[in-house]
Amino acid sequence: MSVVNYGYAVWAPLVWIVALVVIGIMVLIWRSRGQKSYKKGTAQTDVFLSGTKVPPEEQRHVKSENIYWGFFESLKELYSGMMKPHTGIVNDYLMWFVAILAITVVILVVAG
Amino acid sequence: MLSKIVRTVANQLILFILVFGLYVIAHGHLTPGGGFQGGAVVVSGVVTLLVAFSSHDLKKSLRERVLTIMESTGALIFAILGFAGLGTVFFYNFLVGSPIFGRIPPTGSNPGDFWTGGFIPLMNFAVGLKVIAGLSAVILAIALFARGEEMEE
Amino acid sequence: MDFLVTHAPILIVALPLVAAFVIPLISIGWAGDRGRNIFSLAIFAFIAFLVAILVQNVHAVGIRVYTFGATAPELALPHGYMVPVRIIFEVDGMSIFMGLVITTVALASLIYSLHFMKGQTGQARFYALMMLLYAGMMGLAFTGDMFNMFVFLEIASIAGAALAAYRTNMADAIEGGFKYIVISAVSALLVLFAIGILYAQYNVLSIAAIAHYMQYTTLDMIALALLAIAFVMKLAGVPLHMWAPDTYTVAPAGTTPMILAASYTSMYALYRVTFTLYGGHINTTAIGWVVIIVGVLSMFIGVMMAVHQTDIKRMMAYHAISQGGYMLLGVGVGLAVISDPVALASYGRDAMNGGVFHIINHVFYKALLFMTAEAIFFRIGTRDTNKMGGLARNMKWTAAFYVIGALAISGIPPFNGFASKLLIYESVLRFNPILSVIAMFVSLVTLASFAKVFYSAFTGPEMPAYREVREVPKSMIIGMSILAVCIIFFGLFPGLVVDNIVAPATNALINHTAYVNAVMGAVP
Amino acid sequence: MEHVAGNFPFVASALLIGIAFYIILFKRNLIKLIMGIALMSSGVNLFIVALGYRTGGNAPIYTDVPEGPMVLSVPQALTLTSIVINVAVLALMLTMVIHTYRHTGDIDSEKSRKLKG
Amino acid sequence: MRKVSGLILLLVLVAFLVIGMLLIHPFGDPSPTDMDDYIIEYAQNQTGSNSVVASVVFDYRGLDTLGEATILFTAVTGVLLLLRTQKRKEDGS
Repeated sequence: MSVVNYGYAVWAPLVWIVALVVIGIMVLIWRSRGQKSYKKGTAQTDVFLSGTKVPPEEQRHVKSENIYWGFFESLKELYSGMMKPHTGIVNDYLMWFVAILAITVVILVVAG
Repeated sequence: MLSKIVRTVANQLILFILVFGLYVIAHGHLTPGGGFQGGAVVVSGVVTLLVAFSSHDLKKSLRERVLTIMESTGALIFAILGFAGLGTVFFYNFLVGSPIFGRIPPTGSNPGDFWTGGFIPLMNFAVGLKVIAGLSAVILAIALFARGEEMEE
Repeated sequence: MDFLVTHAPILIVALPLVAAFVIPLISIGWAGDRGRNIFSLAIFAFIAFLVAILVQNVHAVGIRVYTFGATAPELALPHGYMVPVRIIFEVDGMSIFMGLVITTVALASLIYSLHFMKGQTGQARFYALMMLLYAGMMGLAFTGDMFNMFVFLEIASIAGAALAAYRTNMADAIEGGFKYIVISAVSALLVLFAIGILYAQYNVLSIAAIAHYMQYTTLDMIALALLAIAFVMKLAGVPLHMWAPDTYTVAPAGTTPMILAASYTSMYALYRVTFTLYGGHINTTAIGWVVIIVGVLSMFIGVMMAVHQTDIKRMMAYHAISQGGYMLLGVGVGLAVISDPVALASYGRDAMNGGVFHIINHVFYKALLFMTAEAIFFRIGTRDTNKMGGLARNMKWTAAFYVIGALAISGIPPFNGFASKLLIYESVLRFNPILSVIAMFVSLVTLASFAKVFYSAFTGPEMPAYREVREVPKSMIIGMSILAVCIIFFGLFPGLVVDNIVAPATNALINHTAYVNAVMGAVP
Repeated sequence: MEHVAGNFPFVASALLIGIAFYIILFKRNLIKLIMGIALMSSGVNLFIVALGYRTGGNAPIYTDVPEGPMVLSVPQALTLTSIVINVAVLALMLTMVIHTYRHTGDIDSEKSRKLKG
Repeated sequence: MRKVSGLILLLVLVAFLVIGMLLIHPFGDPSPTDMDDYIIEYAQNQTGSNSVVASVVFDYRGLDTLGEATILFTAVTGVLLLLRTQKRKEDGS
């Protein structure tokens, strides 16, 4: 009952969860056999910014508008074009409505 | 607050407006009109008072609590009249043939009998009450808010 | 019990109305706030019970017809007469599916609002309007009469707009509500115009009767365009989506999921019009492709706009648009191949299953996400993700619910989003691989944008301003956990849901003649 | 297409809706926007109530009605319902416009805009 | 540019609406009229009301009127909610 059948694909979540648990256990075992020389609190765990002074914790948090900066930078044209219709003016919303309505009427009456 | 002439005329006029509105509500099942129309007529009388006197004076007599109770009561009567037909079907006209408002008029053109219509006259009254309370509450609230005041509880 | 089964369709719609009429009375009267909350909860519990009864009954005996004012509920046609005269409720698989969705979300929203509204002004009218919004949506889902559909659409629109503008001390709240009421009024007026056109030709108002007499003349084409575009506007499909972020962003917490559900009720109305009212007349391939194109545009533009946002609720609103595209894509594929039995049997039905199953999944996890966003707003008083940080330290439950919702919306197994999205991927892949690839890409970007918000809001060092932030009150956690449990259950047992709830809805959409014959069966 | 002159009321309602759309699209003043919506609602109401007219028909009320056909009664009921609905919508819209003016000091739909993008 | 394109599309829409209006049954001669004929014929006996419109509004299409009254109630509730007094009352639920 927990299985969805399509034409040729099958999705069984419980089986998937069992597999996930097994893989997780294997990963944990493998991880526990890592090198033992790693110690907390020593210089091994300090932040190293190529010699420059490390800022305090509060300023180390990356603001959300800086995340994916390169993505937005490379897609600047797309976003400038996509922001253009998104004027928050209610008249423009209704203008889109009328435009789509007219096009649909033409398609349905003339073509359909 | 307009001039004394306007206030006096409005004082005299409101009675006739009320009578006409109640007539329209009461005869909704015989003549053109009904709950909504008659209620709108009565509310026009309220608007007359609002123009003649100021909303500041009117808000002492029309309190928000009273109007809310009136409107909810009207809506409840309407809905309960619908529920009362649940013996057969929702909105079944269960009053036809009963002593109150139950008479059946002769088919075709007739002078009209007040005690007909099943639950339609009662629904007219309920809707009229609801429209009077609701629309006057809206108008008074907007008029008071435009003056920077608020309705009294 | 038998009485309840017989009259369940109208009781489900009429009891919230009576509750809405009563709530102002009892809250200015003896009861006070506590009594009013208990009353609302009791009414909702009873209505949920009635909905459960009706689900059983509809799946057992098929389409339920309820005629108002007749001498018997099943008496749709007067004796020896060939057209339905009175208003008819017609409840089939699709209607009861929408009813199930709306009821669950409304229950969760009500429980969530109990603490959220504490101490606010105008609570009585707030709960009355929530009842009215629920009643409008259920009526829209159950009705079998065109004009009645318009009336319930208006009820839902007005109540939703008034609720969206609830925070009158904020200018943007008023603006969002105003945009919602304006676009609702214009689209509802055009729906009424189309109803007038249909009435002028066939002189009936019941959906089944119009579908029975339909001849698909030029006037019918114009009416179809008016109805379809008006409903697309209401369900916020690109390029008519721009009101949705403004409205969803400003609406208070308990009401945002219900406004979302209202837009999917408009989607139900769109399906009802295209599948049932015009069923068998329209060129299904062309209309199906139009629906597919609208769906793909909604998916892509919605998600690309969402990554860009910094307001957390606005980001979720754009994701709501993009997820609506999945539903339109799935059902559009089904509509495009509905006239081809082989393709329909091989993948069309699966595509429609996915599209319909995605409605309930999306409403659940998007409601959960909106509630977590409002929980953050409830505690720190801002929606700007730039100002957030390290909230998971103090708001563990909220963070956990956010993770569940984010994983579900981005289609990570074993949550419910994956179940429906996999149905859509698989079936659309056989229809047209490119569409399936686009869908997978959109779901990738969805994961990226939610990961961004999770990183910036919940993780990271503890902000000095938010040291004192506490976890949200109990009732809000309970409201969120209801939805979270539903999400996990639907994710773990998708086969159960698809076979018992979704498949009847899809069948009701595919063979529209059953809907017509339930009323017009006696008519040659 | 054969009865152009006869269908003038329907054409008039369609033109009313067109004028209302022009106002809604091109007038930035919110009050004018609401007036446009009211105009559109009157156009739709005119269309629906004109659908039910019979030439030389009486009002469908049997109280002392003269002989002759009766005009259709359902369109009149629908028009009554839609009029009340539009009154309700307009009241809510005007309230929101008053609030907008309170908050932003402007009822221009572009200058009073806070949400965009 | 925006104005011009919008105006052109609006004119196209209105043109199609007008053409559609010309295709409706001639004004003053509706057909078919089955539902209304039934109502006009039987309204007096079934509801006992002389006014056929009142019997349609409250009996045949009573649910529409209930919804209409509900819409009025909704609008009044919404207006009074938006124009409410902002003084917080401190009786928590």
